[in-house]
Amino acid sequence: MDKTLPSPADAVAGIADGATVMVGGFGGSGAPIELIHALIDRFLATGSPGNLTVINNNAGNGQVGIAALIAQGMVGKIICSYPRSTNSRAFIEKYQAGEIALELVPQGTLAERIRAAGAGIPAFFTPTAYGTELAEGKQIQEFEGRPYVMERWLKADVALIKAELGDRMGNLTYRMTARNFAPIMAMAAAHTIAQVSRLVAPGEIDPEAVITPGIFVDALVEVAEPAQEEALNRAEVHYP
Amino acid sequence: MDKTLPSPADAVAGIADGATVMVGGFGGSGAPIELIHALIDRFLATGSPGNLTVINNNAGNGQVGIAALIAQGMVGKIICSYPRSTNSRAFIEKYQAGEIALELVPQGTLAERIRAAGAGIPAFFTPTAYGTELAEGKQIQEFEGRPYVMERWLKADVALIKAELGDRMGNLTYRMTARNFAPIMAMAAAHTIAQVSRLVAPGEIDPEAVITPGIFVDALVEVAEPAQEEALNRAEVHYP
Amino acid sequence: MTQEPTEKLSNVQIAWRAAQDIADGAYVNLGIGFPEMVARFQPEGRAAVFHSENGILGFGKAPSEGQEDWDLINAGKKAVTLNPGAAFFHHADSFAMVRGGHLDVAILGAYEVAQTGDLANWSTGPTGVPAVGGAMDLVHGAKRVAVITEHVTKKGQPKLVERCSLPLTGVGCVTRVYTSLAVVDIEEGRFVLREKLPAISFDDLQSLTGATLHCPGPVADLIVPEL
Amino acid sequence: MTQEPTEKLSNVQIAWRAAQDIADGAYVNLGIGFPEMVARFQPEGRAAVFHSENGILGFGKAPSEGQEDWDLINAGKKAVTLNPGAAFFHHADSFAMVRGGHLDVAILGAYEVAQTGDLANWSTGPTGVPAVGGAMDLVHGAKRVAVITEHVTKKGQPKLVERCSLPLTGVGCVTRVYTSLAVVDIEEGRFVLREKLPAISFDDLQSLTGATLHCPGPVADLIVPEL
Repeated sequence: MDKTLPSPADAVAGIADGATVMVGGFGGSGAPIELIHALIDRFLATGSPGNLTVINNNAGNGQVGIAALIAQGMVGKIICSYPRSTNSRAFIEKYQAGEIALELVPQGTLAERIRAAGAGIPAFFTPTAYGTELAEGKQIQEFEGRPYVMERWLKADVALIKAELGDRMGNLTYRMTARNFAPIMAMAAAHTIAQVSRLVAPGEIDPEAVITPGIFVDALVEVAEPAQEEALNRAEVHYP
Repeated sequence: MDKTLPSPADAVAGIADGATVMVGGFGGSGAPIELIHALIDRFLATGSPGNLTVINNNAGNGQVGIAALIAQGMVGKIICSYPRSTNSRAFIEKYQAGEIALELVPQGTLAERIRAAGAGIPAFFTPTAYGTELAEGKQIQEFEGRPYVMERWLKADVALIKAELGDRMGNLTYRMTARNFAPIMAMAAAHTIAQVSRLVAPGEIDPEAVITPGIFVDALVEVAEPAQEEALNRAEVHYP
Repeated sequence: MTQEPTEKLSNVQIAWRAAQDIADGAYVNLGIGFPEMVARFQPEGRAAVFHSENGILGFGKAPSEGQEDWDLINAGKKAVTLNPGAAFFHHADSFAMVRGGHLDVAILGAYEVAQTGDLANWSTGPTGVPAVGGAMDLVHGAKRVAVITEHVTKKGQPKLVERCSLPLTGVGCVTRVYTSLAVVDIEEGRFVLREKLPAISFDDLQSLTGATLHCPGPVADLIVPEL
Repeated sequence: MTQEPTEKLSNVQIAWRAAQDIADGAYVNLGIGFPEMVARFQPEGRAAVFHSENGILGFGKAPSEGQEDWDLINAGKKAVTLNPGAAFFHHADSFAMVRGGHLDVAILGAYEVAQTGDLANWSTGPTGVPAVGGAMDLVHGAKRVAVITEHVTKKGQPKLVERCSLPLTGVGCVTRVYTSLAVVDIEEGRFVLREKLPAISFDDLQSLTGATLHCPGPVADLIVPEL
């Protein structure tokens, strides 16, 4: 079994127009910059994929990664908890121009909906957002005298994630808070693509230390010394 | 912060009559034998705690651990997926005599109900058991054309678990398949007691390698060279 | 009822046949007992990754006697070893793999399989101590749920039936049945015969089956080596 | 409306006061921005364990400039360090801690707090780009949800009100409010005054508050050091 691919370009080659794409990362940590930029390269060369639905905690920062994807007009909809950041101009401009749709989801509900998709749970009840406008139109049910909101699983066609170590069977570890949404997105997407900072042989990752077992990963590509979104933005890098 | 206690006896001293107790372990691996036996010692000395509801995958094996707890008449009810084992005579005798109640739960539903309790999810939908007698009386709802069964969270007053490394803040690692239900039971119980094979200083467990963060653990006790249920049963040990 | 023919596949031979349909790299869960034998017969050049409910992906052969570590067991509580690239996880994550549809194949035993794909394999009725384990989860999780079984019971009763008489494990979940006499797919609520032992006639096979066997396509010979 | 008195607590002083109620060993989540200051004022001999939504328990002070590792950040996207005994976990596990009631205290900012415990702190209305983050989860998770806030808005409007006018973050969730003038508990649908600055009279405080302040017990002086 060998899930490795030679380059980010190969890894993202199959992502279709209109696809729902989960992208790992929270703030500047964990964003799979090279995979996202490979997707932009493909779009610039071929005009595809467009009209993507992107699922991430944020809506991009600065002018790299998801922000660059949005700036290119590749994103039709964002599902996130916090689209308003220090520099989320790319999103805000499109949003205010009515060129991008937004589904705002509380962060814990976003995480749990993604996890539910990966775990085969089509719906669950949460206290979060009860009585607020984010629960409008949703089924409410009481348990033990307390009201809860029914939330649905959130699936994706593709997940793009960044990991630290990976083996060709797809087992992954992460680096500190770069872990964030990646393990659950890997579970929830039909096709999970991981960029790993170092590819190792199966068995080199201690079975106790595997965070994402290979069953959740479909393709991986080594990107040694990957870019760090926060560092790029502090250097005011634009992509492309 | 120091959650360590000097002995298993101290750790289980507060468990009340009628308590619901989750017990880690699957088959012969992961059972917190010393904690369970401390509970039996207390019962033999004081007549308490009795009428316990025990949540475990199985219903005890041989004449140690949960089987010994049952044989002492300390258990009023078992919630488990698989009470029929090679040597589950202690349970079977009480069950057939009508002296112990059984709630049979599919294994994945049992795990998810426990996890839901730990995660603040009072109910969720699963395809498991739909159309079977184990779904009788439960709410059914269709999602995307497929029927699902609503299941409720499963909480406990106490969890007794066995871990490998632990620090005084309660961070835990496990040993191979002894992990099984322990991490989710630690989340689901109001009071989680862990026996650890080795107590280490905070910081000695790599933050990336912590499986159960200390927030889920209330008390821990070092039991160096703990007994292994399978090994005890192969040696036909009786407790007490 | 026709008597079962003396020529039939042994359990290991049924397991061998089932193993031939497992692709290289497939993620597979094998039920406790008889289905566990399937792991022994992976075709040359193919390596499946075996999942165990109690939190392992990538376990390997049984250790030699005396080498067991009882903290490294499978769902059947048997000692196992690890293959390179194995991983441990807790029970909720393990059943997320199952329920979430991440397994390619689950192979289970059966008391009865109905032409609708319903399976009964956990309870023989109201007497005795009930035990379900992970079977009800597995039938709703894997992309393909296969059953391996004798074609008839020890008393000669069909195990492939119109409607299960025993308590169900799952509804409409089984897609293929490997028996001691045949390979039968379940498609659109009916049994479709794919392979049968050359020594048994279609009519005899039908008479040992509790529901109509359909043959919309060719029926191949079920040929299994001596094992 | 009475003008706000010139004497009031600064934000750091409000944070200091809130920090005094955090027990040794408490698990605490501090909202982004102003609430983050609370961590600076842990009383001598007490050590809380700080949780961050993005998957850390036990983070410590900010690193010195130039020493930041941008893979080690908190929910406010600021670089942090780790204390001994820290742990990393993924986002679903992180919010299991929150929603599952495992945190002892969450301290959040507020636009408005109602006497019913309702909180509005995520949206100032239909204009602009909405963003909610983890606030709606935090208000339903922690055992104790406290708010730190100016007593009135910059325009002098009360922030402690009968009913919130802004979109809600949560219903009936806040149990204590630390303001620039007072410490107020929320009990049985009413504001209960516990402490106030000695320099302000009860009547003046009441006039700056949008709902009745009850005093079923003694009202202590709110005394905070210069910081």
